[in-house]
Amino acid sequence: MVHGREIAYNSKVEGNIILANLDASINWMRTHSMWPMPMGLACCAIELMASGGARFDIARFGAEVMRFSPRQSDVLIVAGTVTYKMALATKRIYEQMPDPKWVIAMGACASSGGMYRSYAVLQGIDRILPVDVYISGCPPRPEALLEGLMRLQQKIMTEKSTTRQLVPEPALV
Amino acid sequence: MANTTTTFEQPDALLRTQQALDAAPDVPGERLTLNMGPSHPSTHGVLRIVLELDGEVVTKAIPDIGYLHRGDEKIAENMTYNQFVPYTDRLDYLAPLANNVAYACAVEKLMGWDLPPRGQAIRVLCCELARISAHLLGFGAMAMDCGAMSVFLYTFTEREKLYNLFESLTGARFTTSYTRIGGMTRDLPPGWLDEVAAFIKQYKPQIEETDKLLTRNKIFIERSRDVGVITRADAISYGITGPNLRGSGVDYDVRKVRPYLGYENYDFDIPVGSVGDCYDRYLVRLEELRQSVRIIEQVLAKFPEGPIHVADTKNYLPKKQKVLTKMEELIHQFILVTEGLKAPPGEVYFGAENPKGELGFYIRSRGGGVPYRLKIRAPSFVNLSILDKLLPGCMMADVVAILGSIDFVMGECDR
Amino acid sequence: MDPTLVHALQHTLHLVAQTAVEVTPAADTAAQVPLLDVAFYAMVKILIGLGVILGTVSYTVLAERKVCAFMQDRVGPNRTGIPLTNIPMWGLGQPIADALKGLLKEQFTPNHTNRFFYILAPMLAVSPALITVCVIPFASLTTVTLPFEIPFFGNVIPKPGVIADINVGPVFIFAISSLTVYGIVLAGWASNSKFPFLGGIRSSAQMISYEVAMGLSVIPVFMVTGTMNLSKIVDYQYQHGWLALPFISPNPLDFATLLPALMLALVLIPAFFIFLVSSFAETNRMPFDLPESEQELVGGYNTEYGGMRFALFFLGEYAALIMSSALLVTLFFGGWTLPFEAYNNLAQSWGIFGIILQTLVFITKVTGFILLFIWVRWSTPRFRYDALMDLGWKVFLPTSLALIVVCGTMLAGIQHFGGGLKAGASAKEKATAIVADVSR
Amino acid sequence: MATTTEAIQSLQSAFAGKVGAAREFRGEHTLPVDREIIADVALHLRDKLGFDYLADICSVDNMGDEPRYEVVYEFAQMSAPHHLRIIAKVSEDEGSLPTISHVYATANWHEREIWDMMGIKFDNHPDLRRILMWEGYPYFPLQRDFPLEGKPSDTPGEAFTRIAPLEGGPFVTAPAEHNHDREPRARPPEPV
Repeated sequence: MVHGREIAYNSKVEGNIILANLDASINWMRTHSMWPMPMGLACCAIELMASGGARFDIARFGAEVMRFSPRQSDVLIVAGTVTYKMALATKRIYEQMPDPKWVIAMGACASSGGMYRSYAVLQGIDRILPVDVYISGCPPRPEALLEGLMRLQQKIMTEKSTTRQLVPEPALV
Repeated sequence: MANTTTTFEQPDALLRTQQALDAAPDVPGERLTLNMGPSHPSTHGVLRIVLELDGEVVTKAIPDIGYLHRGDEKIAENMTYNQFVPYTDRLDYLAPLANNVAYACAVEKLMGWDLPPRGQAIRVLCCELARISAHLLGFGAMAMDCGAMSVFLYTFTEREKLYNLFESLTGARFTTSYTRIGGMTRDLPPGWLDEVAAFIKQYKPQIEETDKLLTRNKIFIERSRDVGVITRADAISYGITGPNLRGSGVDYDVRKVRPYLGYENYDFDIPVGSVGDCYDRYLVRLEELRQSVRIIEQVLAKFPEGPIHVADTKNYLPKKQKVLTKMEELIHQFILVTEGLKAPPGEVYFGAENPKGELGFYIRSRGGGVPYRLKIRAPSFVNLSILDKLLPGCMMADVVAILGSIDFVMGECDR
Repeated sequence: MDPTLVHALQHTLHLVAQTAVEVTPAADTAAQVPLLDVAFYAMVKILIGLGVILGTVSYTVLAERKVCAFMQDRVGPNRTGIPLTNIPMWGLGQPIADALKGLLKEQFTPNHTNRFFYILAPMLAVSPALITVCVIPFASLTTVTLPFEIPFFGNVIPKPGVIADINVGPVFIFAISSLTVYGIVLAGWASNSKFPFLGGIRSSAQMISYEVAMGLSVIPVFMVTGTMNLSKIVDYQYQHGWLALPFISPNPLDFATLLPALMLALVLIPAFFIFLVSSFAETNRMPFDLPESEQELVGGYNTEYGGMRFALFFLGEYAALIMSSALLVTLFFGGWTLPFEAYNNLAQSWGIFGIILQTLVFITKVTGFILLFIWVRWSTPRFRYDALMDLGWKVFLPTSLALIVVCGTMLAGIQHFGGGLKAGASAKEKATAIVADVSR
Repeated sequence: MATTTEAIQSLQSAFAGKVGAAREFRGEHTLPVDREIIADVALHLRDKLGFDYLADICSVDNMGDEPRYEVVYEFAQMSAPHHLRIIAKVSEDEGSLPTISHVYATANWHEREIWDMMGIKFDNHPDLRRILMWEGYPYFPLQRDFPLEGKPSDTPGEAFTRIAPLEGGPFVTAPAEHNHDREPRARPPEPV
């Protein structure tokens, strides 16, 4: 990366300015074009659909392009209980998404296992995927999902878009 | 030289082709094995079907379920009866109120309780509103599977109005947990019945709109008619219930055969199909919407006054006001909450007519506040078991139409 | 490489080379335009055309999202406005964000794919639709002179309303646009994955069968107009009324021209419908979007594509949609013309500004058809594969064949019984003209 | 179309000695039968007595009792409100009973579920595979000695399980016969 390295008179400042602008513009388009991969697993999926419906309309954020192919999506919205039987499939879908990619854990079950402390339920997808935004609720209201989406937008705005985001993936627990 | 006659067997062309086909080795690669799910847009959650395709035609289908198995039955064994109510929300998450009611009724049957008329009326209202909500999503999703996206959005708009009603009734849009064993969490909020009446009034023309959008649509009919036919005998043998059974022409409805909650007092019809194809199932659902509206109108017309919960003060929570001011009630509440109600030993099975079919709870009690065994007879689980018989012979596009018309919920199927 | 492909390409190149340097034989100033100028203005027109098409594509996508939102009582994208700001601007920045995001996504090539064809397929899918732009007449062909000087080049533009005025316009379009299927089939095959494979198979069957009906259904148009040159077809429609709406002609009350036009409309309107529906099938639009049917095949042929390569498929699909609309307008709805003489001669009176105005009218007409495509997409269910093939082979093919016969009979009848009725040239003259045009 | 009491009498006479005494609770009749004759009983109920609808099959683990398992069949009629529950006991050693999936097709999946969850086998079942858990999962979760929080397992490439953390919640109540000296508490995970 250029910034932090002397090239000319004080390229540190200039480089940073250029990169900051580049960052800002790249982040701008990333935030405004987040195509979700709706991983509708359980109850939360219905609220995910509701947020695509007329009353909440996730389309306002340009995020109604629900691509069911992971290769075409940017945000993995894990909506629902991830069981152990489903866990590796979820992880595989995450792996099939091209970078840069983000994960929203929608609802209590996806975040922490929720009310299902049992032999069959993965206790939170953060045990297998790096999660960017957790949304509380069982299931979260669509407003909460939209709030989560906006928080993710804020998060992306602060990212260094020119460097590859290497999030340490949690080891399989 | 003696004449010898040799008879050559000359089978007809069709037979020859068939014989040649039979004799040919089954080349791997001729058939395509397609893994549909567990993450696929039209498997309504996490159903997985392993399809074997010959071109576009399905030759073999192996459904694989369990991707949403959360261990509800095991959890139930570790909880008091009331603690389990929230888990019933998440069975058929398109109609949580109906699940709450079915579960509460099952435990009440174990306790030998009968709800007072007002409580029953509230529950009937809950059940029928939940049925409308579930069927709306049911055929909305079926239309979407056939490609008609907008219908789904229209039905969802209606569901949002229902969510408003649920929210003012129970405090939650979706996961209502409204019933308690022997009653409800709270009485109706003031003016709620008028809201329901207003909803019903504006909703009736909406049914007709959906009717207009789909019922006579040439493409929709072509997609659903004579597709996925479940014969009457099959439907009974596979134990299919709900609109899927009635679509095949069997007029079995738990509300009529084994009435509960005073359903025998209401006047409603059971729509039945004639063929058992996807179109029939769709029509049955559409008609059930109208019948639900009819029931709701009757409930609203003579809504009873009085208590909403059972009179068994030993086992039912005291009023919150009294808990906060009186010693006995406080202790009573503490014991009830920590130990659960005192159920007698015994076993009951209670089936309720839910939107997807007969939702049954089998409860084995050894006494005390915790069920020894609680088995959920999930209609979606049973309805899906016919898939491996239903799908072969269909085309790839029919698979999604059939899945849409069976209208299953994996939360309930896998439990 | 496929010999037909090579042949088609060779033929195309030949035609383009022929027409790009060809000067209108009509007696106007065009004959004096130097070859260098012709090439220069052809280049300018190509660049402007490409720019317009690419811009239209991205805003067609936005229009689709907005119209669909409108149909479903929603708002649609409305947060994304001016880049780098939070000014919403009714979501007009959405296509910019989507396109740039796609550009900067990881270009991932799955390991199990056939790498060469996997990368080639999106290019094949997008280019045919863009190539076909060059023969669509979007304004008058009258030579205009720019009101200002251009350095190094003259300021006389020959044939400003079309990039290449070739005599086999529709055939050229069919030839090129049928190459789109290669992109889709290759995408399905090279992905080496099952859903794309099924999508590729479906699309090859679908597009090839509907091409037949599509090609046959425009033959009545050639028979009536007596030419296969798209700008001449437009001229004919200006004089005799639009083919699908015969009342819209400069003199709608002239019984002598209206009567044959009305009779011919009996043939041309069914032909128009067949052509319209086949366009839906050719562009893989609902209710015929079987190759990518989202609910069955996840994403169909493009399931394994992400980032910019997927965006290229998207681009190709919408470019094809725009081209189909443009072709529909040109063939059946009078192209850029309106039934007013003053408007049609704007090129003479206003020069380049007249051309721009005519182009805007053309774009407006095309937009109408784009909206029709979008409207249909969000209101119908999807066909099933076998029903689709039945419709193509059992309904459209015989009907369009019958229409050709009926049309020929009618033309002969009109010529025989109403020699005075100005139904265009005689059938024999027309046939000779077509043959001469094609063989040139 | 026999009523429930008629059906009980008919069964008792047809399978004399192998059918126990019927009991009634909350208007429901329960009839214990020997496990070997369950398929014949099902056939009899469907063909002779008109119980065309098998609502459910459930399994109960009475750990500590002998025989350990019970399989509970809910027979009903589609056209009349009659309902009969048949119970067959299976001991841990025998561990299997005849399938009735050839009589009622719906039993196929129910029996698979019982095998999956409780570990009771069904003889001659056409396709006795795990249904809710995956092939290779080593435990039967609904057995009483299987803890709620699960046990770790690993089927490489397919799935894995870990122990769910139960300390600090959820506050689940341990089931017991005597429940006066009991209050909600966290159950620490058992050492594996």
